[in-house]
Amino acid sequence: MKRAFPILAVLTAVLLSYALYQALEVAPTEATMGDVQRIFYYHVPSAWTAFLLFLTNFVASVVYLIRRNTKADIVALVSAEVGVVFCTVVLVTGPIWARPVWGIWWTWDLRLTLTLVLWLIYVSYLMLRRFSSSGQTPLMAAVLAVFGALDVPLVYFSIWYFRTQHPSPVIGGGGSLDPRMGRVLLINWAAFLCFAVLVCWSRYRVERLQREVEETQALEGLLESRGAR
Amino acid sequence: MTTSSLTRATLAKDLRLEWRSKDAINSMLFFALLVVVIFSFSFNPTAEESRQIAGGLVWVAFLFAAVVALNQTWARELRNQVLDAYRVSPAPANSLFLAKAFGNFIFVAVLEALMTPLFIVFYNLRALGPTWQLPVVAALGTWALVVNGTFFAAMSIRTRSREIMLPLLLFPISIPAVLAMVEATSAILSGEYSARPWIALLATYDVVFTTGCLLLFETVLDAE
Amino acid sequence: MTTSSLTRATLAKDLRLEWRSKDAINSMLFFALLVVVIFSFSFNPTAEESRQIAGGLVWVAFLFAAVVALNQTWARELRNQVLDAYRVSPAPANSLFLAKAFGNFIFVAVLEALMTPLFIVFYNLRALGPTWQLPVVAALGTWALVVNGTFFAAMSIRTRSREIMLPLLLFPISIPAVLAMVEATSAILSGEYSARPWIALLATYDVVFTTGCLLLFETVLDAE
Amino acid sequence: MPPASHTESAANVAPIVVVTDLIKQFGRFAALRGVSASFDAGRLYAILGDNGAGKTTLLRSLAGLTRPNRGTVSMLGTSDLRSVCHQVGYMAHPSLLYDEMSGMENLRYFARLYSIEDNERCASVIRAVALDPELARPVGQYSQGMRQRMSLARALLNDPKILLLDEPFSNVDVRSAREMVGLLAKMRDAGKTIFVVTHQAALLEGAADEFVWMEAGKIVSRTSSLQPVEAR
Amino acid sequence: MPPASHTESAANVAPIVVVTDLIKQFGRFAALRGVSASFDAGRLYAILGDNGAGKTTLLRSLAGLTRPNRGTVSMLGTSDLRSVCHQVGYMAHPSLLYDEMSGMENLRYFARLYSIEDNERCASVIRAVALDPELARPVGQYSQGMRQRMSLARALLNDPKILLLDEPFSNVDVRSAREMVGLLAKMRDAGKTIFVVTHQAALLEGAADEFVWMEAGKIVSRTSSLQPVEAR
Ligand code: HEM
Ligand SMILES: Nc1ncnc2c1ncn2[C@@H]1O[C@H](COP(=O)(O)OP(=O)(O)OP(=O)(O)O)[C@@H](O)[C@H]1O
Ligand SMILES: Nc1ncnc2c1ncn2[C@@H]1O[C@H](COP(=O)(O)OP(=O)(O)OP(=O)(O)O)[C@@H](O)[C@H]1O
Ligand SMILES: [Mg+2]
Ligand SMILES: [Mg+2]
Repeated sequence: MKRAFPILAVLTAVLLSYALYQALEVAPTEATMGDVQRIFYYHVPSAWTAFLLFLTNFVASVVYLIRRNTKADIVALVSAEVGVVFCTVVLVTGPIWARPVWGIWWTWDLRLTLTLVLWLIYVSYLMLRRFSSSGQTPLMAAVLAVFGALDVPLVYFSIWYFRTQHPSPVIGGGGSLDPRMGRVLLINWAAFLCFAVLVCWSRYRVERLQREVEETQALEGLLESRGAR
Repeated sequence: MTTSSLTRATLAKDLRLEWRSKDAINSMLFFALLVVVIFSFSFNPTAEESRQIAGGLVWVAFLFAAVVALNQTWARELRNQVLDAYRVSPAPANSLFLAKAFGNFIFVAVLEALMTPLFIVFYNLRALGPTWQLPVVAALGTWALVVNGTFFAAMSIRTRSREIMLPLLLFPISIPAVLAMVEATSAILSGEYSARPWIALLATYDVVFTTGCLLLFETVLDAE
Repeated sequence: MTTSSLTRATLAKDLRLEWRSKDAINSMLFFALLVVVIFSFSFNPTAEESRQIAGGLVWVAFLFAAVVALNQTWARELRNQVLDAYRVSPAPANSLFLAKAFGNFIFVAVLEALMTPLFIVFYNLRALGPTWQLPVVAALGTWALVVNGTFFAAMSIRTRSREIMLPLLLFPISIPAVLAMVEATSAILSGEYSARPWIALLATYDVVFTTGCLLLFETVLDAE
Repeated sequence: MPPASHTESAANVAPIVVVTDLIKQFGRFAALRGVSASFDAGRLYAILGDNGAGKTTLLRSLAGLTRPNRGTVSMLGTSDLRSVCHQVGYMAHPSLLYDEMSGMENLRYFARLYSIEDNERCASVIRAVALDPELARPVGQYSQGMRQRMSLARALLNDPKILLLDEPFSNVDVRSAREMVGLLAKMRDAGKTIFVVTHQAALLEGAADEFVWMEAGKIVSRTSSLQPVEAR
Repeated sequence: MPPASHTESAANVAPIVVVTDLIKQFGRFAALRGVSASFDAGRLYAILGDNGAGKTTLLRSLAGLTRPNRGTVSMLGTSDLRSVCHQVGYMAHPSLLYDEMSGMENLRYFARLYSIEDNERCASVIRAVALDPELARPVGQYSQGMRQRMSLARALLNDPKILLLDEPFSNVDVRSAREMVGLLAKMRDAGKTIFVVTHQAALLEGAADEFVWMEAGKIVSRTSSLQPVEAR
């Protein structure tokens, strides 16, 4: 296991640079949108990675609720953290792309809104973890994660209705994808996924170490043994 | 003793105490009145425009008033740590939850009953769609706000700066419900399209989250 | 020690408790974002009508933020009866009042500063009148909300039985301020008429009620 | 500890409360650092120790209010504390009462939580702690000592087998405290197991069967009389 | 009462605290029913009595927190209590501390209310009650007894001439309570006037100059030693 970490690190570095090269040089320039379209290779893999991480968070939270297993809690925490980062990337690259292509920064389109709501839910999840003062933070967080997951399909349907009633201006994409673009997209996704796993893994190790240190400090009374002298 | 009779006992106790002190209802009422007045000042309603926006207006007022009430839900149980007395007793957690949720439902419903005539007068509202659907939407929507609100209020009492924590937890999860409430109300008021899909969505939301709350409340209550 | 330096000490204490870390500012930012998002779900920002009532919308959002803040103003002083420690000390009552009012003002002002850009983006707002007057109106209006709110919140913790009077009391008193805030904002946004008389009214209101509160607060505090 | 060959009744053979290796951590501070002990039925235990020794934390763990990070608590033969909670009474530092209701109203409400429909039971526990069941004043206006007694009344409401009392005598006047001790001794004689955390150990001299001394999150000694250790 | 011809210093000639015919009514119930007494400077008074006797109400009237319905309170020669409040220290049942701040932060804030700029003063009163000024934990996480001491520290902060303490020893462990009594006695010897409401009168035996017995809202007797009345 210990050996696997540096191997993964090297693999990620290689994949990322290869993917960058592919995205900027190899992939064909899109006919109507031009070079701006290359943001696509970051936009879409980020979205997929974020969704995958949120799914991981949900599974880990359920496991925690059933087993009360610290490892599951740490997995839930780090996947939410990294997921929010990738989701933010989507929310930033999207408008950057939208401005030149659609002429507006934002529209209440289904996919956009869903992404925004997901981001809101998981930011509130992280806030709860931050603010929770009790020793039961993991429990509360797991409960909130389950609620968030229950909410996602409902959000999807509500916005779907909403949109059919008030159709929004322009929706790009659709149509068929050039197979060369598809290949580059997959390479980028693989690279992002490796990167996400790498970050999660190191966060996981740090978090576990921190908790162990805290426990030993408490038991040995390293800081101070008693309040009253 | 069954859950339902315990729920009734707790609810009766809460209503009695609230009736004596009138904490929550006062701040809610005040807030809601101000909202109505602000809107009536800021917007010279011609009937057509007001009807399009009234659904949103009414529900935003209710949502925020509900947050004010929900924030106080557990305050009484925290003073003198009475909650611990509940936790050491064999009474099921869910009957406490239901009592609190029903209590909040009653508060918010009373508030709505008081404010609706005001809105109708100020905005000269008249439903062009099927009017009988309005109370259904109101009941389903209020329950949607209240059931999650009660639950998250119970979670936020375990956190620092709990007053601001409640909206932070509640709003993201409530987005589909708010959307459904607003759209259903607008649909009924304007009569342009059917409110049924929105009502179905609200009902689904209520069922899903009521189940979720009942399943998980014990866990939240027993966290210290 | 002078009143002002004591006010500063109390204010610093409150701010420290509120803002132990950057958490608070993060949570306020997030809160502001949520409020704006909820508003845009409730009032479709692309609709022309929403933009017309934007002045009212903004003030409702601010009012909500203010209510969240005001509700917890005195809660901290009541736990463990810390207020008694203040009352037995030689510190003047008004410095406590001013500290609380300033604290609330800062809280609400920060939220306003965070929410305004969001509103501008989502509702595509642009002032047609003199823009520089907007911050003036915001500051005066916020102070009007906050100074009375702080005072009445203090009263409500002291009086038990007369509480039912509170909203009824505060409500008529606040109406001129609310009217002035909304009208001034609409005037500036639309550029159709001058906001000056409204600003003058707001300023007068602020002066009158700040004086009134300062004169009467000691009485309120010392009532047991 | 008495030898296990103490065959009066089946209940008395096995210890009624067993804690093993309890650890409770608050952030970077451990309030309990490995507490192991077993307690027999029908005895009155006084739990003593300096401020911050972890007495309250131990009691809360027994009541199931605090979940220890490690270790187990078993009461009445089961470690599912929830299933035996109707046999346990708990009294804490704070009153666990609604300030806005009168004593009787409070108890009537709590009685329903224990499925007790009988108002006479509420009145009788109030009388047992020497208060007046008719007192209409809300509990928030009681004097400190009256509130303390009403809180004890709440803990006695369900006629529990195991009583966990956190400083029941603090703020209570001497005469009433003696009466309370008498009441507790009588209850012990009726077969209940009682844990009393207190700083007024002298009050329990003669009444308590065993004194349990805690220090820095551990039980450091258990003695059957007060003298030897108090002299330290 | 000692004769007034007790001419040590000017301050000692006139009584430092005089209450005349104090009546305090809560609705239909009178907590104080005509209390008249005078207390001399530089003495330690223990105020004893059953629960609900009115001790806390009396102390709150002296502190100016409760306005009596009838009668007057005069302290340090004036009946404008507000004007002498910087010479009075008051410790209550509740801690009067912010749970969210550490002990030192609390005291630093209260020091400013008394125009004390000196942080060393705060640290020294914390040390005087045997706590650690460096303790970063918020007061809400202190154990009950630690909180009680911190509360005493707050009352001592402004180095008051008159100290009003409401049950300072409750929840404090025996050893520390003895230390506290020692501290109070030392302060009395330094010329302070101290009123201690307590139910643990035995702790003050030897230290208190006078025991003031209250019953049902009245002072029923004042004795210089504990024995004669405790036997009743
Ligand atoms: C403004 C903010 C935007 C957000 C939040 C956003 C969000 C997302 C998300 C979450 C996905 C992945 C979901 C899926 O695969 O079904 C996605 C995919 C995609 N986005 Fe965006 N997007 C934004 C703007 C844009 C713009 C301006 C364009 C181009 C005109 C665009 C084009 C695409 C395309 C082509 C895909 C992949 C299509 C597919 O797999 O179905 N997006 N976007
Ligand atoms: N919620 C908490 N968070 C952090 N520390 C805590 C918490 N509760 C208790 N502690 C700490 O744990 C230690 C033990 O506390 P506990 O209340 O059990 O002591 P105790 O023996 O009951 O003392 P006392 O006699 O003063 O009541 C104390 O140092 C206290 O500060
Ligand atoms: N705010 C109040 N409203 C109504 N009655 C009150 C109020 N405060 C105190 N009392 C009543 O006044 C009486 C005296 O109360 P006080 O707190 O002075 O007693 P005490 O001598 O301090 O008792 P203890 O030793 O229990 O603290 C009690 O019967 C109490 O119920
Ligand atoms: Mg304790
Ligand atoms: Mg008292």
